[in-house]
Amino acid sequence: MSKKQVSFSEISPSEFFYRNRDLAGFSNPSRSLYSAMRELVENSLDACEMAGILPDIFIRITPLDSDESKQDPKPYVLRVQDNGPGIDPKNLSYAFGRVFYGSKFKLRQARGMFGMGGTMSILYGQITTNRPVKLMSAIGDGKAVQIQMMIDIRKNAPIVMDKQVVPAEGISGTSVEVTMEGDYFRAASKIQEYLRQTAVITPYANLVFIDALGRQFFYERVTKEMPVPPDETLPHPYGIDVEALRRLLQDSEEATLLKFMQQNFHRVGENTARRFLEFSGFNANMNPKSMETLQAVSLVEALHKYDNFLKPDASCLSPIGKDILKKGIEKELKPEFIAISVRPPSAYSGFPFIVEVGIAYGGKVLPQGLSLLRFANRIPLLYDEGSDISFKILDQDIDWRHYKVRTEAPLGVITHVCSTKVPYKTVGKEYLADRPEIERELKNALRDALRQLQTYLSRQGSMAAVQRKIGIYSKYLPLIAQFVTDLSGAKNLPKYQQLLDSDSDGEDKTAEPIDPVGKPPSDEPPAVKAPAAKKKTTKPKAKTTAATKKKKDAPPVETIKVEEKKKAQVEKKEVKQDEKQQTTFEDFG
Amino acid sequence: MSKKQVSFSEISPSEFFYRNRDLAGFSNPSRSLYSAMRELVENSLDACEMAGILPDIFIRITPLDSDESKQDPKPYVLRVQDNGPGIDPKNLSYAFGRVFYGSKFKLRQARGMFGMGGTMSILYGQITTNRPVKLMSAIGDGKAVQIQMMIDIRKNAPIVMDKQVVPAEGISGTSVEVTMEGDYFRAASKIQEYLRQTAVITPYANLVFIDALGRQFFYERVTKEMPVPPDETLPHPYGIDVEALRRLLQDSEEATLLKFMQQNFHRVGENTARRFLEFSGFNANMNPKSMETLQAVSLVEALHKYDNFLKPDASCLSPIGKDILKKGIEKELKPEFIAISVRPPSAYSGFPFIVEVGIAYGGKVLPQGLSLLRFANRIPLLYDEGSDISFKILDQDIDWRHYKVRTEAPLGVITHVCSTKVPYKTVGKEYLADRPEIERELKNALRDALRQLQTYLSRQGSMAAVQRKIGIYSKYLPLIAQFVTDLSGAKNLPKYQQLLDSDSDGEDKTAEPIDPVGKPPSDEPPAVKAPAAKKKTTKPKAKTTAATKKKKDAPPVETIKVEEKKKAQVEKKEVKQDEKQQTTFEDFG
Amino acid sequence: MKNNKRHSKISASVRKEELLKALQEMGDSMYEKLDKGVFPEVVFPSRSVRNIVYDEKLLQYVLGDSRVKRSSQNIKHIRPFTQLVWLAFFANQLVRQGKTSTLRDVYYSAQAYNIDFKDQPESDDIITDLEATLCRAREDFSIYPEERSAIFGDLTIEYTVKGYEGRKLNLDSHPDGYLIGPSLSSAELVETSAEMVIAVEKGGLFSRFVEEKVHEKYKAIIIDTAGQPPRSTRYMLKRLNRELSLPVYILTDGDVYGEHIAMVIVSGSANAAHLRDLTVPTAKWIGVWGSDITKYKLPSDPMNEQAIKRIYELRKDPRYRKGIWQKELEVFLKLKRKSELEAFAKYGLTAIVDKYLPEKLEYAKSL
Amino acid sequence: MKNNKRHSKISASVRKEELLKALQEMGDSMYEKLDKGVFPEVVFPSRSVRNIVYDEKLLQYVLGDSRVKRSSQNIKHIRPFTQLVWLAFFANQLVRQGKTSTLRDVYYSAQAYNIDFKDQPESDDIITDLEATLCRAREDFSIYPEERSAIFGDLTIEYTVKGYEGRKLNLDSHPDGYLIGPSLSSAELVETSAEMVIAVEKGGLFSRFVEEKVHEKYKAIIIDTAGQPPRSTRYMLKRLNRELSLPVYILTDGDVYGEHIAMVIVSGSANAAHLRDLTVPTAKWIGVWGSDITKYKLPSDPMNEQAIKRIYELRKDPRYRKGIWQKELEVFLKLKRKSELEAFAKYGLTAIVDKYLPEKLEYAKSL
Repeated sequence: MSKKQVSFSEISPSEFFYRNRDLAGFSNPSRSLYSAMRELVENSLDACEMAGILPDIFIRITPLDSDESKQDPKPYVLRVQDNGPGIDPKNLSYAFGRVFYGSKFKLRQARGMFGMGGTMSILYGQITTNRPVKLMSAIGDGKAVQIQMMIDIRKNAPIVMDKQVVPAEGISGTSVEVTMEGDYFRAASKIQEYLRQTAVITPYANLVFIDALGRQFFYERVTKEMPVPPDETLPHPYGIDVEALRRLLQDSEEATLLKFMQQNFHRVGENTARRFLEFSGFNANMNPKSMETLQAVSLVEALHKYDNFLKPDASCLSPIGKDILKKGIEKELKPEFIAISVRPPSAYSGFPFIVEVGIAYGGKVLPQGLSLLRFANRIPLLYDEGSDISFKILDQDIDWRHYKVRTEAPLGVITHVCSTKVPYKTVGKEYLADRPEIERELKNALRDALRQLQTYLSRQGSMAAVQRKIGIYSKYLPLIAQFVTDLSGAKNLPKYQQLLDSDSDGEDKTAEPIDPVGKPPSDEPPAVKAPAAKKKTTKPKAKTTAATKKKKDAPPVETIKVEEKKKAQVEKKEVKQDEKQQTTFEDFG
Repeated sequence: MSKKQVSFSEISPSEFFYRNRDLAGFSNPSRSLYSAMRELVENSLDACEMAGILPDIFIRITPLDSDESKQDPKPYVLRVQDNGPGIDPKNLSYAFGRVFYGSKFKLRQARGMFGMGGTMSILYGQITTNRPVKLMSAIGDGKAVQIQMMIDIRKNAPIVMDKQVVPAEGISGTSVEVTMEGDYFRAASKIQEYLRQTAVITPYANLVFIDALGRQFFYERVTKEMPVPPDETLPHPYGIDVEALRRLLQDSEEATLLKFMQQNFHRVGENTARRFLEFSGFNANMNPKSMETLQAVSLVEALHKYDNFLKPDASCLSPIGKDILKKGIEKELKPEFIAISVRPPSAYSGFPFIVEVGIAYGGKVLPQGLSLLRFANRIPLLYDEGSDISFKILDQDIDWRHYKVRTEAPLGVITHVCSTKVPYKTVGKEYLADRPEIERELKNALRDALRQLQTYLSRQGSMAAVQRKIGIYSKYLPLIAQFVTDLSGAKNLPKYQQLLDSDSDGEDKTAEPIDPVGKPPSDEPPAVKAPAAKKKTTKPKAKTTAATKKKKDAPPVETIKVEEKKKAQVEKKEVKQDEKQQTTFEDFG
Repeated sequence: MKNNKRHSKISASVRKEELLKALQEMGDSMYEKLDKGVFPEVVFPSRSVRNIVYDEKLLQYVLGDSRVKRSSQNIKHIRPFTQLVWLAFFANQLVRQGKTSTLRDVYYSAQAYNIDFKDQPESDDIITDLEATLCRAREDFSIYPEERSAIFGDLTIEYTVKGYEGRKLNLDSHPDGYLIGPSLSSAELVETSAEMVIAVEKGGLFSRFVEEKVHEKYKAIIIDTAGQPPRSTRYMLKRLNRELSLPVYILTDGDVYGEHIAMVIVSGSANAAHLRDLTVPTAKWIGVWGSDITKYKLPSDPMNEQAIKRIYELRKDPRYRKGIWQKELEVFLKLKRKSELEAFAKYGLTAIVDKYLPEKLEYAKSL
Repeated sequence: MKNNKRHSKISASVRKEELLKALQEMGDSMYEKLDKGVFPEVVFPSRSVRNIVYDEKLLQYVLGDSRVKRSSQNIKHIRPFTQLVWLAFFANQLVRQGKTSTLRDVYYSAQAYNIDFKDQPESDDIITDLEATLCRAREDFSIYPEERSAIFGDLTIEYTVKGYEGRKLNLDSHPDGYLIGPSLSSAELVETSAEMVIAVEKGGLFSRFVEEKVHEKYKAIIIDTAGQPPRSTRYMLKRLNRELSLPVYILTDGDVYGEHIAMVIVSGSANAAHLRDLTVPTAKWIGVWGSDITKYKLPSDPMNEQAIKRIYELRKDPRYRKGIWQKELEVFLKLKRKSELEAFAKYGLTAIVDKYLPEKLEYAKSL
């Protein structure tokens, strides 16, 4: 590094990310602590789910120095431990000690995509504290391997400093303990929000978090159902580029193009392959290895043009599913009503994806107005909401009045996009680019869920309407009778009572709507105001799915009658109050 | 790529960026064409400037197929050629064929930072068209090397397919011709804006661009002055981390820590080194190689704490400088007035930086309102303006009224931050993160330039004021005389004319300001409106620096007298018009 | 002096009896229904925009044939239905007791009967509904707005309000002008020496006209419409025109709103399409016209967006399809400028009376 | 019946002469300066907020000793200076010719003399400057605003305006009320049988009071202040109080703005601190008080933010430091609700006259 002539040089991948760590979300002590925590948690969740194990994740952030007076930023020890399948000892050091070495470089849905989150966390710890990372892995063979290592950044390789094999004592899984400079004071709220949202989307996991102040946060498992783990898949013809095809051709062991098509592409069987080769004019018996470059280019063009390939199937995807998503929402948002909409698999540029949407309405947890929880491959997306496609749809494309949802209604919208390749715009995995195919599916799902909510709200509304009608008749008819009696000069009131007893459903719906010039008289009688204020105590709550279902089956009239009585009492009381008020003034005269 | 068991695997850096090309700005055909063009242009400019050569850059984008009816996106041939020093034939293929191989991994200001722009362009061309890139380089030894090559992405290495050495015929420099899928229709406006802004910041370059429609854009050189090329520099003590120190220690050939400090750090001489080692408690004679890890950690802590290191100097930086910046602004924006403010070098986290700001006011090119042109290491930043620190300052921190600049005034603000490490937030190099040190310097520079503008505007204003005063007296005094004569019942008008001849500078400035209840009477006599409307023809223009300077030196009275006469004529004309109007009505009666 | 034939007094008492009868019938029919266990309802002409049509004969907007049924059975109707019934009851009391009430009073009075109006516009709306139901103006139910316009000139009136019955007053006795309120509206017009009525849009001009003795010089009754004239003022104009056969001339500010004020006096407003007797089809708008702005070189201001939009709207209005109405609308649209009546003060305070007014009155003969 | 001693007529002509003299002197002094080649100037009391002080003796706001000099030499002053001189010239003409002018007329009249006012507020401001310079109200220069309030009751006046000199009128002859305009303001107050003046804030109540014969039942002259009373109305109240020794009672809406309307009648406004003769220090505000809202269970609405802010402002005002003013301000602040005068209609249209008014008049004795 002493003064030299201008020259060319090469750097290693870890060197590159060491120099440009901002790019991977390690820009400052607060963001880095958050990023390290989430990268390790996501690795753990991926590992458990891939092995079909119900995840138990333990997270702890402890200040390195016990001296509490030391101000942030300061060194912290971050520990993330899971009960997953563990990592084979022969891969352990490289999995965490080499950038671009990992298990995520596959066409299969996973949280990790760039395959370097774990290594970056360790690298960041190393450059800020120069302490080795402590790794432990037990793969279920009765033994646990513990190693301490650092990374040789220039060589992009681990340096194992200590390695011990101890009895596993029934424990399986992986644990990582990295010492790094962090700023927990600033990172705390994001970390907690991240875990809370993770709990929504993985209600089958136990998450225990002990924070830097010693507080324990426990996000408890509420279901043992887990999404089916995804299969690895072959590339879809629409998603292939020239480079990818060239590689497949190079690696191919098939004798003919016909076989080659079947063996290397997603959902291409013999018939499809044959029809495609006919369409593209290639000889089905051609040896793949003999294909020339320009031929490959035109084969790719044909692959993109051919309309009759089957859509990708969802076997490589692992959506959460209606029930699990519902449980997650119930657990963390405790709403009055939940609607879930899961779309069938679709694809963009050959990558399959599935959109799942949940709508949560009411309850005490949700604040007034709209809360948007975005997930992609089960990762909560916390930053840059305003740039996200879901936000854009909710903000610009949904006509809320159409669904009769008031802007101040406490509403939670949960969107989940899972795909073999999520179109993030940054390595930081913060928001989705606006691919038209994904936009369309999100819109459909949102509209479907909102229709369910609308049905719920209008059912709620019509129950209230019947109560209201009785109340309204008994409020206004006596008044009408009184004035009409005066106008006609009759001595006694007419027998209007009979109208109150008659079937209220006989309402004359044929009457034309009122349509005066300018502002029409308000349609909403103020009598509604009183019961509305009482709403909180009288309206049936639907806290859990089970409860909601029961309510649907039970005859609604039962409920209503109780409500009626209450309503009538309220009315009476009000009338009395008014009378009293008038009397008072008479007294004073 | 056929179905396999879950396993670990490694990918190469080019493989990584191939898979995640969105991250480097190659997300779609339009953006990719733009990114490839700018990466290659920036490489060329860097090469020329580093060698002290006035840049001549030739850029051409041609559709591959001559069939013009083919719609975008389609294959284009992008050619960028410069007159720089060329690339040594032994490095040529690697410089463009290997990710993480380049000349930019140095502590020295350069446009490129990530060292992979050129390679990414070629890689993108290859995966979309599978055609080889054509490179030509002449290093001034009379020979030109021409190669055709592709990249083996999995190996992260070039595959040279053809290589020829031909006579250079006096030509020196590098040319790159890459065939890639692009969307010129969508990219055109960004590409043109990029080149226009580049012309502002590099007025010493000739840029010729022949676009896909065959149109030629020529941004001509207006000065032969070039910024001094930057030196490579040693790291500043504040910018060092534990990892970096450990490497320096490993590589050190010095016998003592004292020598080590002097040889490896920026602006650390013997005295500074000695005082620092005393401060930190390290033995000055200690052998650097013998330092243990924990010692290194505490040495880094001490380096960050010590207050008396010298600030980084600017030798590693290459600011544009007042004159060149002015010429660039004059050339492209043709404003009425220019103010430039160049700040002294400063540093953030041990990285030196310089802020330069230009303000352009008026003229016919600038639109109404504020136009912000942002540059970092002479790169125009075109995207995400709203997130940029310069935008934030202009939008939130500048009190425009203070500088008497109206919001609708045609105003251009040019900000340039140069640094050995520009804190971009994305690989796409679109906007700067808000580092407090940079924010402070930007604010200072902007305020300084705005003060200059304010001075200019108020000088313009005060010249107008003297003219105005004469006009105002001759407008109002006759009226006063008329009414006062009526009030007093006198027969003849008083001899008020003498007041018009008296020295107008004898104004009674001691008079108390008018301060009535509520709205004060407007201070601005409407007479101002007339000259304001005439402003365009009478106000002196300051199109070039030279012209502005002359004006300053000339006695201002000369100018004013001419203006006075004009003004008086205008006044007279107006009075006459009013009289005429009144007469008209009398006639009608 | 012309003598008024006093027919209005008789018609007033007849009208009162008719009104009381209509109210009684309304009550009887509803009582009967209720007593039979049938939900009562009320039917009246729809005031929807689609049902407002221009009557080329009457030269005013009238309601078409579309009718609205408001039923006490419909949960959305019962509240306004009750309000309407209450208002009928309240109007019945006002008329029988010879009391008047403002629109605001109605709003508050309802509370004594547990009738809750959300706000005054709501109660105003119900008043209009009752007008439409009974085809009578609210002034007939003794309900008056608070707006106040003024009158001045040689006109003898005879009060009919309680406590003043038979008393006479000449309206030239107070040069600041007389408010046109309930008692003046209901007074008989006995006698006048005036030969025309000049309605001006603004109090300032009204004072100027009185001061400059326009009432004497032009034998005119001067009326200050105080902007868009309230109905009582339009009713007064109508009566002066019909009962005393006085031609009516209108002076407004020179802008599209001024022109429309004149038009409402001439042809009525869409808001009162359910009523008659509020228009003076022979009234003449004599200024300030758009063409006057140029002709007299008046100080003028640019019109705002809204005013220009208003011109485009009015161009589509059938009432504006001919004559001076159309011509001046086009001039305003071309100029995009407006002038106020006071703008003539530029030529001296009396210029408008001495020069402008005679010229325009002369010109009016040709209109 | 009380007889007025007619001293105001004499004082009126004296005042006119004094005014003309002051204008002449102003002209003379400026003429002399100009003739000598000196820039003329004018000096008058500063109307800056810092120079407005509360006079505990006069019980009104007055201007302090700080003065403002406006010089024709100062480039920033010359325009308003010229405007002021023109206005003096214009006022001189108005007074000599016996003409009146509205504020708006002044704005336009200036254009005849190449005096350009940016807008009417600017010309209004210069009028106030001339008031301050000459210590005379604009009504003395025959300049009147357009606002219109009304009067009714047994009061005989004698006009002094041109063409009506010596004519008398009794103000109980037109039950819709008489506008208080220039001719009424300048009339002599001859005779009355009334024993008090009741000023109400609103036309609706005014009509109600006339209808319910408050003028007879309580021997009262009724005045509609039409909101914040214009100066001519405050001047009339002052004269009724001073010349005819009638006590003045004020009824306003029950909110902080109503209370302040009453206060301005009693103690004047800060805007007119440069003038006297506009206050009735003995006038009593009898309602609607904040405490009435609770006491009479009046329909009420929540006050808005602005009104509450206004209460906090007025609490700091020295005029509000004692008695009912302070007490009710605190009640409003506590309730944060307001009621209108019409709210009594809840108890029937006549309740306010039959029940509320006598009770409050009785209570007023103790104030």
